[in-house]
Formats: sequence, C-alpha cells, structure tokens
Amino acid sequence: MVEQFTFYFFAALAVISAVLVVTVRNAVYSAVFLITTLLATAGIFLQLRAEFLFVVQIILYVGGIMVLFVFVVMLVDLDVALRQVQFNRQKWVALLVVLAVAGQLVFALALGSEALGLPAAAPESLEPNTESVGLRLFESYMLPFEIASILLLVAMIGAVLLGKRQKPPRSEA
Amino acid sequence: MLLLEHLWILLALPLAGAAANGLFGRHWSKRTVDAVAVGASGLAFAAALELWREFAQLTAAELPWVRSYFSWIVAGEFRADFALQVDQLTLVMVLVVTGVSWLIHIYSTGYMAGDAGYARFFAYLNLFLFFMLLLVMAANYPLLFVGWEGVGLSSYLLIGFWFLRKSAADAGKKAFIVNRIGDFGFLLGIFLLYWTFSAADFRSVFAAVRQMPVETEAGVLTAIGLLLLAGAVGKSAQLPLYVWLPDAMEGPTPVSALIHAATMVTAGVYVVARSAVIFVHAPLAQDAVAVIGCLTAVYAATIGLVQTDIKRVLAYSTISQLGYMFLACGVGAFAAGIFHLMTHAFFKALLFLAAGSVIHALGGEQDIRRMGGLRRKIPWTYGTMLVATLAIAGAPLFSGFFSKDAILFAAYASGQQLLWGLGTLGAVLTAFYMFRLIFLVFHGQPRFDEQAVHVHESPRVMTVPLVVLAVLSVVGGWLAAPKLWGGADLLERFLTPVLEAPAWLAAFPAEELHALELRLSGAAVLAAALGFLAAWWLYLQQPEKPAMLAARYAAPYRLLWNKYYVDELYAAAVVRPLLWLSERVLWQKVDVAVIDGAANGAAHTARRLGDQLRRMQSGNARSYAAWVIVGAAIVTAALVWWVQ
Amino acid sequence: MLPAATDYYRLLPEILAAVFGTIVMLLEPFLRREHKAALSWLGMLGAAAALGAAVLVRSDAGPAFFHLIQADPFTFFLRLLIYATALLVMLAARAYLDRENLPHGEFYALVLLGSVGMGVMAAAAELVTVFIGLEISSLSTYILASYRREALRANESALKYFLLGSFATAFFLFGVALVYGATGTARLEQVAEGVASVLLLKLGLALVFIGLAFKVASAPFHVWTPDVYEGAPAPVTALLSTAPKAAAFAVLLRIAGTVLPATLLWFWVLWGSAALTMFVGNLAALVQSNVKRMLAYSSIAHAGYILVALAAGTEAAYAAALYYLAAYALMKLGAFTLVAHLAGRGERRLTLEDYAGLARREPVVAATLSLYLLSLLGLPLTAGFLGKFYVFVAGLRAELLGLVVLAAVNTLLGAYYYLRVILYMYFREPDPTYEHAAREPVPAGTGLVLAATAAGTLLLGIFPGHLMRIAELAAASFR
Amino acid sequence: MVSPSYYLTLSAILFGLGVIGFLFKRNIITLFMSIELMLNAVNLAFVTFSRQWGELSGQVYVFFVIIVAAAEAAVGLAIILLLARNRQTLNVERINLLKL
Repeated sequence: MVEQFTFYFFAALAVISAVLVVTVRNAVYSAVFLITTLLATAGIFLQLRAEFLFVVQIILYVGGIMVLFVFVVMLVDLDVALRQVQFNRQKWVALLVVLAVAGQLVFALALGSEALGLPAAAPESLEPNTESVGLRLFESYMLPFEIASILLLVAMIGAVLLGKRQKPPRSEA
Repeated sequence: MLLLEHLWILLALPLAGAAANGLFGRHWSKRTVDAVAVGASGLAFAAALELWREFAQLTAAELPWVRSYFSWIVAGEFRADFALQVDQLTLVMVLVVTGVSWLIHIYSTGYMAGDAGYARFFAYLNLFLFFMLLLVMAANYPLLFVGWEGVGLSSYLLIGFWFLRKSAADAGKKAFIVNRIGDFGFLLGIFLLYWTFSAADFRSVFAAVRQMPVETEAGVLTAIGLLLLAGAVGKSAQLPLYVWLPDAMEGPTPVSALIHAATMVTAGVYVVARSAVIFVHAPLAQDAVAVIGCLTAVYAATIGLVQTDIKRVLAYSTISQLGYMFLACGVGAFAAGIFHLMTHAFFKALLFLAAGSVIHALGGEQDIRRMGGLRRKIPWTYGTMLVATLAIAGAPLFSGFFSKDAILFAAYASGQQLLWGLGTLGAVLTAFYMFRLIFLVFHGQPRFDEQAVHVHESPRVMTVPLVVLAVLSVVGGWLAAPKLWGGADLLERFLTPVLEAPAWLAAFPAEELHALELRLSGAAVLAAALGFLAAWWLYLQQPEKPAMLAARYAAPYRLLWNKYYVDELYAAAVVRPLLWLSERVLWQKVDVAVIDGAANGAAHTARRLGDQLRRMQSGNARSYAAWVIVGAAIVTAALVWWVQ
Repeated sequence: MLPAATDYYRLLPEILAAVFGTIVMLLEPFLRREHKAALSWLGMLGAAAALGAAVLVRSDAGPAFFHLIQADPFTFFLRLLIYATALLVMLAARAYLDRENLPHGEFYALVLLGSVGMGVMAAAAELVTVFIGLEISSLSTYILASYRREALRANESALKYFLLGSFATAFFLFGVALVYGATGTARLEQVAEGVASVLLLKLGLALVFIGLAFKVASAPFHVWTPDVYEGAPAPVTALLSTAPKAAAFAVLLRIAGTVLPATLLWFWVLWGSAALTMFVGNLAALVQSNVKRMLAYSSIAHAGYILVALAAGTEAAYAAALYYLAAYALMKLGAFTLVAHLAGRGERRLTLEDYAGLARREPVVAATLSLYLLSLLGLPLTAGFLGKFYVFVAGLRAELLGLVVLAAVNTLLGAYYYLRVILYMYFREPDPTYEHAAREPVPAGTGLVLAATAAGTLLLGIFPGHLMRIAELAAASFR
Repeated sequence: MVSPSYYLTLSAILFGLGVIGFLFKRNIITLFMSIELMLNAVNLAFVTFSRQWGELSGQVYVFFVIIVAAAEAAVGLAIILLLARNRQTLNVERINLLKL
C-alpha cells in the first residue's frame, strides 16, 4: 500500500514536471522542472532498490549536469522572448507521428510482466547492493569503466577547445 | 611463340602509348607525339600480324588458346581470371581493329594537326585501342565487360573532345548514359550466366550450353541471350537505343571513323557472335536478334534518305549496316555477320575519312546542301569515296557486295523470306542515299562561295590511308567470296570452328544452293542498280525534283527529317519525368517544403515558396528529427507488429 | 577476478591509439606554436602503431574482458580499415590545418581517440560497450565537425550533428534497455539464448536498428548527413563519411551475424531501407551543384548498396559488405581530400563552376578526381566496380533479384551526376569573368594521401583477391 | 508490490515526452534537455529490468549512461555556447545556413 502510494506520487511528479519541461516557455523553468523529474526518478530508483544510483542521480545528474545546464542558460541570455510552443497543422502531423511511436512503446510496455514473460522479482533479490555494484564495476565491467575515461578526456578536450576565447567571428559569405 | 605466350604485349603497347602521351605529351613536339601514338598502334598491328603467323602453327586441339595472367575476381567458388584468349574470331577482330586503327592514327596526324589538344587526342585514341583489344581478347565475360565499359569511356572522352562546343559535351554524355542502359542489361546477363553455370569464362560456359537442349520455349538461355542482346543493342546502336550514335558525330571525324563506324560499335555484333552457342540454343533470343537487326537496317536507312549533314548520313548508314550484321547473326549466319563487320570496317572507315577530307577541304563545312562539284578539286578523295560507295551499295565484285549477299542469302535460305525482303529494300535505300551523297557532294554545280572557300586536296598523310582503305574495300570481299564467284569461302571456313554453322545449310542440296545463290545475287544487283538509278535521276537529271517531292509529301518528309521524333519521344518519356521527379518532388517538395520550411529565401525556388513556408514554421534540425521519428514509427510498427 | 594480460593484449590496438592520443595532448602545451604541426607525426605514429598491433594480435583471436570484447578476424578487418583511415586523415589534415590556421594538437588527439571508440565498436560483443564506443566516436566527431570555430557553417554542422546524433543515440539506448529487459543480458552471444519476451526483444531490436541506421545514414534517418558533411571541415568530412560509418556497419553486421532473431527480424527493414536509401541518395544528388554536398548524397547512396548486402544476409554477402566498405573508404577519402585541397582557404570554392576547366589547369588532379568518381560510379577496373559486383552477386545468390535490379537502376542514376563533375572538369571552360584562385601546388601530405587512395582504388579494382580473402575470413567469424 | 509494467509505462511516457520536447521546442538548450529526459527514461527502464531479473548489470549500465550524459553535456553545451556567440541566437529555426 505504501509502496503503491510512493510510486504514484513519484510517477505523477515525474510526468507532470516532464510535461512542464516541454510546455513552459522560459528555458530556466524548463531546467528546473527537468531537475524535478530527475529527482522524482531518483525516488523511484530508491524504491527499485538502486541506492547507489539514487545517490549518483542526485549528485551527478542533478548536482552536476543540470547545474551546468542552468549555468549555460543564464550565461547565454538570448532570445528571451522565444515563444516556445506553438501548434499548427504541421505540428499536429508531427505530434501524431510521435504518438505513434510513443504509443507503441507504451502499449508494449504496459502489457504487464506476465504478458512480457519477465521473471517475477524476488523482493529480497537486490538487497542493499552498493558494494556489489561497485564490485561489478571493477570486475566484469572494468573495460567500459576504463574506456569511459577516454570519453571524458575527449569531452574535456572538446569543451576547452570550443570554449576558448577567440577572435571575433568572421562573417561568412 | 613469343606473342602466344605473352598475349598481354598486344594490350601493353597501346596502353603505354596512351600513358606516355597522356602524361608527357603536352611537353613534347608534335613529331614525338606522332611517333609515340602511331608507333604504338603500328606496333600493335605488327604484333597482330605476328600473332597470326604464330597462330597458324597451332593445332585444332590447342584452341581456344587461353593464357591466364593472374586471378582477378575470386569470391567463394566464383573465379574470373585476367585471362586472354585467341581463336579464329579473336584473330579476325584483332587484325581488323589494329589495322584500321593504325591507318586512322596516321590519318589523324594530318587531320588533327594544329589542334590544341593534340597529345590528349592521341592519348585517348590509344586508350581506346587498348580497351578494344581487351574486349576482343578477353577470355571471360567479366573481363570482356571491362573492355566494354572502357571503350565506352574512351568514346565518351573522344566525342566530347571539342568540349567548347556544348553540343559535343552533351553528345558525349548522352552516349555514355544511353550505353549505360544497355550495359545494365549486359551486366544482368553476366550475372544470370554465372548464376546458371557457376562460371563466366567462355570455355566452360559454352561447353555447358552445348550440353543443354535447344530451348523451344523461353528459358534461362533465352533470358541470358536477351540480356546480352540488350547490351549489344546499346553498344551497336540498334533500335531502340540507337539515338546516341548520330549525336556522337560531334567528335572529330577520325574518331567517328574508328570508333563509331569501324570498331567499337561492332562490339555488339562481336558479343553476339562470340555467344553464338547461347543464341543457337535459344532460338527465341536469336529471332529477336534477327528482327531487331532487320528493322534497324531499314529504319535507319529511311532516316538516312533525307539527312543533310554529311556525317549524319554516314552515321545512319552505320546504324543500318550494323543492322545487317545483327540480321546475319539472327538467322544463324554468324560468319557472314563477321564478314560484313570486316568489310564494313574497311569501307565505312574509308567513307568517314573521305568525308573528313571533304570537310577539311571546305574548311569545316558539313552540310551537303552547301557542297557540290568537288569532283575535280579533290580527285583522290572523290575516287576513294566513290570506291567505298560502290562497296557499300553492293556493286558487283566490290567487298560489300559479297558480304551483304551472304547475309541476304542466309536470311532467305533460313526461311525468313520477309526478313530477306526487308533487307533487300534496305539495300535499295542504301544505294540511293549513298549515291545521293556522292552526287550532291561531288557532282553538279558548287553551292558554296568559291571565292571565300579555298578548296584544297588533303595532305599525303591523309590521302594515303584513304587509298589503302580503298584497295581493301575492293579486294576485302574476296577473302570470303563464295565458290559461285570463284572464291573459296576462306573466312567462313576459317571461322567455322568457333561459330556454329547454320542448321538450315545442311538441308540444302548443293546444286539447289547454287541456283538460289545466283538468283538472289541477281536480285541484290538489281536492288543496288535501282537505288543508284533513282539517285541519279533525282539528283543529277532532275535536280529540282527532290524539293518538289519533299513539298508534295511534306508529312512523311518531316517525319524522316525529324528522325521519327524519337529524341523528342525519349526526352518526354524518360528524361523529363526523371528530372521532374528529382527537381520538383525531391528537391522542392521534400527538401524545400518539408525539411526546410523556414527557409528565408536562399535558393530561387525557396524564395517562391518562402511566404507559404514561413507560415508553416518548420525549423531545420527539428524537421530532421521529425523524419527520424517518422522512420522510427515505420520501423517499429513493421518490426513489432508486422513481422512474426 | 581481474582481467588477465591476454585481455589487454587483445585490445592492444585501441590501447596504443589511446596512449598516443593522450601523449599528443600532454605534449601539446609544451611545444612552441611553430612546432605544433610536428604532432602530426606523433599522431600518425599512433595510428601506425595501432595498425601494427592489429596485425600482431591477429593470430590471437578470442574474447576478452569477460566477453565484452571479441578479437576475431572481423575485428581485425575493421581495425585495419579504421586505423588506416585515421592515418590518412591525419596525413591529409596537416596542410589543411596550416592553411586554415587551426590548432594542430587537438585535431590529432581527437582523431586518435575517436578511432579508439570506433575500434571498440568494431570489437565489442556487448551492447553497452558498443554504446560507450559509439559515444566516444560520436563526441570526438561532434567536436571535429565544429573545428573551424569561427566558421558559421561548421558550427551549424556540429550543432545539427550533435543534437540529432544524441537524439538517435537515445533511441539506440532505449533499444539496448529493452533487449536487456527481454533477455536479462546485453552480451550478444547470450541474447539469442534466454529470450523471455519476444515482444520486448522485437521492440528493442527495432530501436537498436534505428540508432544504428542513423549512424550509417540510411533513409529515412539520413537527413542530417548532407548538412553535416557540407558544413564540417573537409578532412573531417572525409573521416565522418568513412570510419564511423564503417564502425556502425560493423555493429550492424555483428548483431545480424550473432543474434539470429535480429537477422530474421531485420530482413524486410533492411530491404526497404536499402532501396529507399539508394534512391534518396542518388536522386537528391542529381540536382546538387555543390560538389561537397553532392558527395555527401552520394555517400548516402553508397550506404544503400551496403545495406543490400546486409539484407542478403549470407556469409558471402557480409564479405561483400566489408569489401565494399574498404573500397568505399578509399574513394571517399580521396575525393574529400581533393575537395578540401581545391576548395582553397576558407573552403570557398566548392561549386561545379569552380571545377570548370580544371583538367586544363591541373590535369593530374583532375585525372585523380575522375578516377575516384568513376570508381564511385562503378566502372570496371576500379575498386567501386568490384564492390558493387560482389554485392550484386551476393544479392542474387540470396534470391534478392528485385533489390539487385533496383541497385542496378541506381548505378545508372549515379552515372549522371558523377559524370557531370567530370564533364565540368574536362569539357567546360570557366566563365571568363570567373576569378581563378592562385594555383596552389598539392601539399606533400595531401599528395601522398591522394597517391595512396588512387593506387588503392586501382589496385583493389585489378587485384581484389587478397583483400577479399581477408574479408571472407572476417565474415566467417560469425559462424 | 507494484507491477514492473507500471515502471516501464512510466519510462515510455517520459521517453515520449522527451521526443515531443525535441520536436516542439525552439530553444536549443531545451532541445538538449529533452534528450536528457529521454536518457532518464532509459535509465528507469534499465533499473526496472535489473530489479526484475535480480541482476545488477542493469544498474551498472545506468551508471555508464549517466557518465555519457555528463560528457555529452560538456561537449554539447560547448557547441551551443560557441554557436550562441557566433550567431547571437539560440533559436533552432534560425540555424539554417546549410540546406537543400
């Protein structure tokens, strides 16, 4: 019962804020609502016995990435008056197609675990597991972990290279 | 046995010439370029003669003589080596190709003198020779296809040689693209061949085909035959893919002589003859060859009746004569087809070179309505061209007489009297338009400004090849003259081991055969005489008549004059829809309208649509994302709900 | 349990490339401005070392890192392709970077590190490892695309590439999640074994396909390609159109080869996508007047031909696809390198008009470009012809007559626009008012790349046997 | 005990909303945020499956996805900043020099 309640609470929070991310006009608000969605998802992670990810989601995702987003939004204070959502005929078509995709996903995933043939989860199967996640990470998934460092190196080079101050832009014909 | 072991030498000679002139020719003097180009082709001809000598020493068991140099395509069990082959058919082709091409190289040193792209011209010409030799010497279909595409490419380069003329560049492109349509069929034919026989070299394929029964109904051999025919039709400019050849006359005249008369365009005939075994086992495909050939022969001849550009008349004549060769192959007389190929190479090359000499003499004039009376001014040209005309018209004892006779005889004797009738009609037309040409160009009063144009005979380097070709045009026929005329059927007997002898031949008793031969020869002579007399009467006796006739029969005249409107038809039916699809639908609708809704007037079209598009408010990256989503919807729907 | 020495050994090429990439970045700050170009030697050395390592570890085939990586002949083939491409791109880029006054060190580092990502993709036998490789390769190419920082077109190209690329990656990732959900594993070998939910697996594979189809630019997921290729600096375009595409095809091939359900499931989608891709690429290329953009559309069309081989799905077809990838990489590398050279400072000369009369001004350059174009067109004696030939034969063997006919029709369409460029170079004089660029000699590095690719194009066209054997061995890895 | 299909449905809805955001927003940064939304949905699916199979790999994958998201954010925002500086706009519809 409690479980149900918390799920609905977080799910509703996540969906409502996600809808707001898409509908509000100001980018800063979008970022804030995105953060809310991420936090709500973190709550669901906790419910799904992913304590480690719960922490990572909050510290890394919300604390790192999203702050970076907000920072950039503030930094580039252009086109403030950009109207964000505006529907017309063409957009209805686009919306229709999106719904065709999303509808398929929702339909397939909403069938339930029996229909999907997923194994029934034993409630205790994933008891406090931060340590085991860590072990996995450094044993069987050591390779992706190591090459992820290359990914970060690339990102670093890129950010520095592109972010460096430069000559004023040359207009192009 | 140097050359038999090292067949590649024959190919290497022109290739080296092409490379040398192509890379360094610009820095060399004309004399050096001449020496390299003429030397390369001359040596190739000499090598061909030596090859002939060596070939004569081979025994029948050693044929076909195949030398494989390295394995070229290997994929699983599929193999195609870089292998060259010599047999009787190859030898005839090699001799004709190298011989005629050598003469034309010599001629070109005079004709092209002073042209800005002199070295480039010879580089292309040598390159062409290389590919042509590769085509006739290849021992398997894929390698043959290499030569096939290669000659197409060099012909494209040579047609567009004078690229400052837009028409020349367009003609080059047209030639290449029309040929690609045929090539497409040809390639499919090769695939099908390989699919059926798991091999693509001539020896194994033909051995396998010989084991198969003759297909009375359409089967795989028929399909292969028809696909190969599609390729041959493209390359040899037969109905309905002939449209590129008349336009190809935009190239320099020696090119027209070499590529578009004597050699490359006969590649289609060569392929049909080479695949004789396949066609004999697929009578339906063979009938198609005969019908297409015969129709083309008459059709092109009718167009030739009214053309006024000297080279175009010859171009349609070439198409028509190629039709005869196809007719021969179609009725099973492959040897007769090759015979006509050879004699045609002589007299048609001569006609083009002589025409080039006329054009040269008149300072670039090509319209026969502005010629006339040149007989005495350029006697060598006149004499040689007259010889060639007699040969093509089928005057008795000239080369064309024997070869065309052989074809018409075969058509009749094989029981296709209708084809024979049409062929004979074509012969009348041939004699008519050829003598019309002679009379309009060389007889009558000059119709050009004699003050402005200084008519002069061509230099020795140009007239000597003319004379040599004229001699060949006269005596070439005796190589295969039938017994009836005191000949010995040399060529036919030479070729018999490679080419299937026609089945109907055995059915005839010898005496009946001779009687028939005599009667048909008489008919052919009559046909030629009829054509000659008509031309003589219309263009020498009653010079005002043609215009009257044209006026009285305006509609048919216009139809012929406009070449049955085929170019227009193709443009309307094929080219325009394609361009329309690409420009209107894909470019304007999809790209401009859908993908690029917010385009603020960049391209011309975008500007026109601008207003409407701005209202659509579609942005770029997002429209792209929309396409991704559309694709995603289709892919997921297809995979998840449709595929089981 | 920690990875053993053999694990590292089997990943040696990637490790070496990564080490060299890092060294380039470490050295960069300590070099004086005029010496920085020398880093190209280090970069090329890195690629060469990776190539050498690939050959070295070839004999030691097998899984590594707990079956996340599979070092087999297939991996070997792609490593050759990827690192050779990286080497040539770096060789050609040096003169370009000098001309455009761009920093050297980062470029070589990014190319090397990016090729590490592609190498990982080619070797990966597990979807999440594929994903990380994909991201490394994507991120470095995003950055490279906007390498000309002040050029608006390059910015825009990078932005579109980045946004759409990340968008498509999200689909790929969702697919991976669903495959994981359906089978409880992301290791390809085990995916086929324990399928709990067919529906989830189908959906997952569909989404995985979408993500990869985006990367190989198959229609309708190709829309980003022309813009990105046109806007990116030309040497980067050369890279973009070859190595990452090959890596993405490698993943498609490996999934199709190892996961039986995928082979069956994808068939019709591959079929349709191949047909659509060929037509879209070729038809759109017909109306282009910008050579770089035309080549971009042409590379879409070529992806279509490769998809034909994938649809055929036999071992011979996979070998044909690999051969085609190699041949295609050679011609596209050469063509884009030449376009980069001819475009001149600031990449201003890119239209057909700029190519008018080129044959007269620079006959060797024009002849080389013609060679690439003829090979792209599929003329015999070039690599392109044999690529098509193998693909068509494989298609026919797999009874895909319809698709092969469509492909053949497309080669006809292709003839038109490739020839148009040749037509301009050989048969057209530039407008008299046209302002010629000062004739620049071909820089040594560029010249070397052109010589290598042109020779390769011819060599593969005349002696395809050797490479084809390697490709056949590679295709046999999935048995 | 909440059925896994609830979690998965939530994930699909969030993914769909991300797609909608990508298609309908104009500000490039919000476009990018929509992608984050999609990745978040993927993470939710991974965690759900991980729990369902009683197998921890799924959680490890999420960790990787978050790392990738971080790297992507760094590069992406750098590209966006560069563009904003050069073009003085963040409106995706005005980024249209390359077309046709």
